[in-house]
Amino acid sequence: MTNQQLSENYHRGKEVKVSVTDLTKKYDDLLVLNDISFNIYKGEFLCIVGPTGCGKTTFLNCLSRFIPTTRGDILVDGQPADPTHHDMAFVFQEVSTIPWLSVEDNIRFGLKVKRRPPDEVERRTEQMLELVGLKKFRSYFPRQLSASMEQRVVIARNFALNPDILLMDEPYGQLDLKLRYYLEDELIRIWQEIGCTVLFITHNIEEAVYLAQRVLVLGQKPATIKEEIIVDLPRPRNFADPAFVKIRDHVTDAIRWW
Amino acid sequence: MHHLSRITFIVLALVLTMGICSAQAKDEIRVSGQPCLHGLPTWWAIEDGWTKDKNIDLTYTLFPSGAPQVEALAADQWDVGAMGTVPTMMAILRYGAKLIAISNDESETNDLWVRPDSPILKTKGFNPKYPEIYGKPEDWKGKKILVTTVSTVHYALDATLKALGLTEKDVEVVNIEQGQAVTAFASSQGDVVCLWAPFSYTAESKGWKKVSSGARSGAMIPGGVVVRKDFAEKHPDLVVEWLDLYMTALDRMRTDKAGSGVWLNKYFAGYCGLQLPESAIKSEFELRPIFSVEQQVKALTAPDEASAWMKGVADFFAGQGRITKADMADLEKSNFGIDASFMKKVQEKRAAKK
Amino acid sequence: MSTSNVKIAAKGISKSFTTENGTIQVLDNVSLEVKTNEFLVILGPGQCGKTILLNCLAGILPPDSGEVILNGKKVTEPGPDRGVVFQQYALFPWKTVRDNVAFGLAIRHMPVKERYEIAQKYIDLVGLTGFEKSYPHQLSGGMKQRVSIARSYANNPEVLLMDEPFSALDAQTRYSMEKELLSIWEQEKRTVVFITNNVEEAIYLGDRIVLMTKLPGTIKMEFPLTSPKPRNYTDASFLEMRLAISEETELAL
Amino acid sequence: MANAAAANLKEKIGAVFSFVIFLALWQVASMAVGSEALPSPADVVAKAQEMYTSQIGGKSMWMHIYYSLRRVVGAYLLAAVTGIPLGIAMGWNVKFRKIANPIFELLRPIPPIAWIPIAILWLGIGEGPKIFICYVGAFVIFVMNTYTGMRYTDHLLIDAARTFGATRRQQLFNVAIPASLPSIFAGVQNAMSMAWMCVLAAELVGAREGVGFIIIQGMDLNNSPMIIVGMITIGLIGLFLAVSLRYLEKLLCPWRRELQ
Amino acid sequence: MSTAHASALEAPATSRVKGYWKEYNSSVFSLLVFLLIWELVCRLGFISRFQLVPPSEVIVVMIEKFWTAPPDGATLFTHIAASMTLALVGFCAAVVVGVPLGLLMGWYKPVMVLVRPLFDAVRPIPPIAWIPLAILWLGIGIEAKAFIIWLAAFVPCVINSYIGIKLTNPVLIRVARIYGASNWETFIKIGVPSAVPMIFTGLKLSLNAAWTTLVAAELLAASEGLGYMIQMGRRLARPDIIIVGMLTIGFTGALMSYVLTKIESRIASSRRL
Repeated sequence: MTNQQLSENYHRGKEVKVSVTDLTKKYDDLLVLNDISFNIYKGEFLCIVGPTGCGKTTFLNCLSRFIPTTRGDILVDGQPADPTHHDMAFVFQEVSTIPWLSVEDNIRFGLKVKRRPPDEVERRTEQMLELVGLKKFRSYFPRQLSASMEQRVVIARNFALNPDILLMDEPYGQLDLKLRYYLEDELIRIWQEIGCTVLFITHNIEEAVYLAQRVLVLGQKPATIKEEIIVDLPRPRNFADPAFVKIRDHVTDAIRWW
Repeated sequence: MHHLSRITFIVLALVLTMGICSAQAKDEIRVSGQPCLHGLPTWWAIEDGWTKDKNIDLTYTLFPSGAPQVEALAADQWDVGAMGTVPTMMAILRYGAKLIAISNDESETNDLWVRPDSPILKTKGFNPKYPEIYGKPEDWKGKKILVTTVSTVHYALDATLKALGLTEKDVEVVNIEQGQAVTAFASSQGDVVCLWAPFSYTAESKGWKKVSSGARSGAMIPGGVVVRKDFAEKHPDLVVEWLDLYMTALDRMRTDKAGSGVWLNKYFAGYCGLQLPESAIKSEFELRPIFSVEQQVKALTAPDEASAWMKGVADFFAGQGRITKADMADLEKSNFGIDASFMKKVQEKRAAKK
Repeated sequence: MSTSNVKIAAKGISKSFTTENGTIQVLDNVSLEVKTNEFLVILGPGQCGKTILLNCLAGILPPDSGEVILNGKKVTEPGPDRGVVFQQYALFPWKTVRDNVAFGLAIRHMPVKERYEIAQKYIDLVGLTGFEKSYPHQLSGGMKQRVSIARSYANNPEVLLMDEPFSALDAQTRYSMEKELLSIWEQEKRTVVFITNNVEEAIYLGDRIVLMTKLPGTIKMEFPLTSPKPRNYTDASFLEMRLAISEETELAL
Repeated sequence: MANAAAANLKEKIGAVFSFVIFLALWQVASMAVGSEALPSPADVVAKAQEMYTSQIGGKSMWMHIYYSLRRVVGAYLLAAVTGIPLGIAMGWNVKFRKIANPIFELLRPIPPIAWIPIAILWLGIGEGPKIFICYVGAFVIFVMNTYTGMRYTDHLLIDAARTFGATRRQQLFNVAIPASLPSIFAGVQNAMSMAWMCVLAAELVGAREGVGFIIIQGMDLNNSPMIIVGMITIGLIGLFLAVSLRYLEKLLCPWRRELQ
Repeated sequence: MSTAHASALEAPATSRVKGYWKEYNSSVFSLLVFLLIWELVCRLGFISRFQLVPPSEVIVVMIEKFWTAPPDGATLFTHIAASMTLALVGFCAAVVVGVPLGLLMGWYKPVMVLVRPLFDAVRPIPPIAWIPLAILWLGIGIEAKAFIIWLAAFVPCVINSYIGIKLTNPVLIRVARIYGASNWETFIKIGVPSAVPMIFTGLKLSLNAAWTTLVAAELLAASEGLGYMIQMGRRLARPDIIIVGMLTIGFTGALMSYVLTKIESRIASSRRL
């Protein structure tokens, strides 16, 4: 199959979850995002890669309404995106466990803010502790945990909400290789189990190709979408597989940022 | 090495300068005083040049109140000075100072004031022995009284309460400094305020009424003129010389009230920074009896005068638990530090001149 | 290998620390040799005592037992013959770039003119020309680390000890710094001991990789790397080596 | 950049606005409680004009300010000259620290104002005790901040210097002291406000000149506008001292990011 | 590793008691030498005993003062209790007002724009300069003194709460916002807890300022308290009473900050910060 065909096949008959049209963001005179348009489908795992400082984070901030857009719309289920209405979850690049809350209270945090009934809060928290394997550490505080455990707490906190959309901003950037492999596999497992829509932003091409069903390549300032690549490799994927390396090299060429 | 020698040089230079400064031709007498009538004589002597043809050199240090003045005595900062009864007694008791003269009788200028609407003003002379004290004991009971504790006004207050058959337990005593007492009383704090001059003049100008005083309640409050123990022993002649000057000023105050008033005004306004109305200056001389050399000698030697007055104050302190029995015994043993010898010499000197 | 070729060597180094929670054995009988102008990478997970090992090599920390030999002589103190590049840069915030780079020379009381000439050479080498008068806080992380590298180089050490120098940098800067470090090293060869927890970085830079275990730190394995530099991240041999090494590391959860 | 300017302008307008509200409230309050207890802003301005053009206690207002400043600055410099070296020695030399610290810790918690009686006992009246009180206040802060700065010097910097073969002396002068400068400068600011407070306390307790005397004079004369003018003068001088020190710090520590 | 590194350098402790002794023996020694010199200076007459009382006498007077009221009118405990009450009233009032104000200033821009200029304008006026106005407005009871102390303690409370909440990790704010938390909810759930360590530093500074100002406050209209005790010592020319008063102020102040530090570390350890 050619790329063209692959792409057409991929897009056919998919339900749009998030639609981004003509998204533009200017800081004073500095144009950061320029006319970005794309869709994210329901239940899709989409990766966005691009060089550092290309506006990836600005884009996510627009999506989650932390900052107003200059122009363009972001619609979730046909309505303007708004964290108070839509079930969004966000895993940040920086560790974002809340230091004064224990592991279980961290997981409860989102549920409580969303004013879920107490029995549901407890049920979901237990489920999540089980899912990320932190039952034994439920009363620990973030300071007592390793980096990977903290990241798992954050993931559990977000999945506890059963979010429609999970946004992840370079969550594994600072972790070492083996741990990253482990958490990537875990993410895929949870995603497959729960079936939410994931938007994963990374600078690591290998990671993007390993995780995504589809990769969007962002170009250098101001950010625009340079290319879309469908990754149709079976899971679990293998880094050394020549087909994998081929896609990886393809994405690398598309970016050309070093 | 280079640095060291430079430092040595500086130190040497400093030592030399200090040496030159201290080696004066005239004998220096360091005098202390307060912004008060009894502070005037020395300042007057200096300003008016009374020491020009004398072989002494006066330096004058002003203290805001008795406590720092006595503290400075401990620091060896002055030789002779005039102050209130309480600091005088402390200087005698703690530092062995000598009481060599009575600057004035302050009994009337340590007084108690109320606002014009006070019920205390309704009656006068409840105790016929003290006809000038206002109020019945019931009127005084439970009143909040602003007073600088451990001071001469406190003594006057104590005597007033006694005259009415009351004790401090019957009223509410609040300790406060004089200036703050005026401010507080002006903003409707407390029922009675105990002040000494010149603060009493502010009270008068505000229309407050005097209800008692040391004099009215039979408490004799003499202003003390004291000399440091060491100085008295080492330079008795200098003490006499200065005391002579002091008495000269007191004599003028007794005889020429108008002329002295001009100087007192200068002293208050120009030196102490106190702006007082003319009436207050006049009151200063009217309310404060001043003793002549002869009266002084008598007061210092007669058993029922200075020593009795000082004992009255000491008893008050002992009653309050401020001084111990041992302290009291010390005071009595030294006859309250009273030393009439200097005043007698002044008397002799003056007699010889005539 | 012949011993005469050995520049710096650790012999049976052990080190432990006493804390409130008892004694922690950090290094257990670690021995290694680094040849002249060799680029040795010590790879290990976080908290495996590799920084402590480097501090022992530098002479900053005395080992409990064992010794460090430099040019056949025992090391007891830090010295200008061993330059250290720290993870947190350790630049002097009150000195300009130029004065930072010239620090080691100033310590030796070299005349200012000469000092600045040498400093300039290394500032140029690390590509910071034009930033001589900037203060560290005005620089990005990558630039700071360049200053740190220049500072070590300017002192002309025989051995360069680098303690996870790029781990605080973002990914893109990290890649370019790795590339740049290689080119600097090619231009001015030094004996380098480079510490990292990043497998790719290790394979990209090293002549030889020494893999350490978790606490107590011991040397688990050695991987000689023979392929020519600069290496390609997606080369089959690169990926193979990466797999081989990561198979040997433990998963730190 | 335009945004920043707009934000700046907004802040300025806010500041003016809040002062206007404050003055209005003041005016209303003074009308409510009477000018005896709280003089109106206009009263205070009139009084200020009078005070700055005439003499109080035989000296002009400027002389009073000069006297207070002289005491503060003298004590402050003395405290800096003695306190900073002591802090450095305590922070650098373990033996010296163990000897000096307990004595310092014994005396440190005693508030400077509590030293007033002892100061007079030792130094008598006059400038001595006033300077001493300010000195005590500033000295403690200088020592504490220098000491803290020295003790929390990033050990990495010392290690870095050692790897270049710096001697112990070079480590002290080329690394530890410059690295402690920010902390010392924090002390420089605090010590000044402490000294300024202490001079007031000393002057309140007994002085014939200085800004503290102005306030006491206002109280003795029962003149509340005078008190308020005195307070405002004190505040302005305090502010002036703080601002000039901040400027000095900017000048001397150009490498500090927070200041720019 | 760096913590292990530092603590290893600081305390090469073997057994606990022995370690403490080793750590503190020179300190104890230096204090003893200090007291000895003090004693000798007085005994040998280098300083007149009117100016400084030897430590042995100070200790005797201090012990006596535990149960005897004369000459200053109250026992040491009464004075301590009076001063502590005063300081704590002022301090607590400052905390209750200052901390929320600082937090609100740090979180809500309009509050900051309105309050900051006034705060900055009032701040350079030392609290003791307010004494005359305090008497004028609040009289001579505990209110005026508490007000002076309140002023002193208020400033660090505001500043530290303000800085504390300004330093809130922005990521945590975003975490709350992404879950749809309102601004107020984010303030309560994220801003306030994350400011706690800084607030505690502020409380310590605040308590220190309160205690420092205490003596000045007690100079006005007090009939008991440690400041009054010193004042009486002056009027009665009793240097021993003055020094006992000073030392008691020092000890009590140190004790109070120690207690606060303990409370802080208790809270911090329960939160494992």
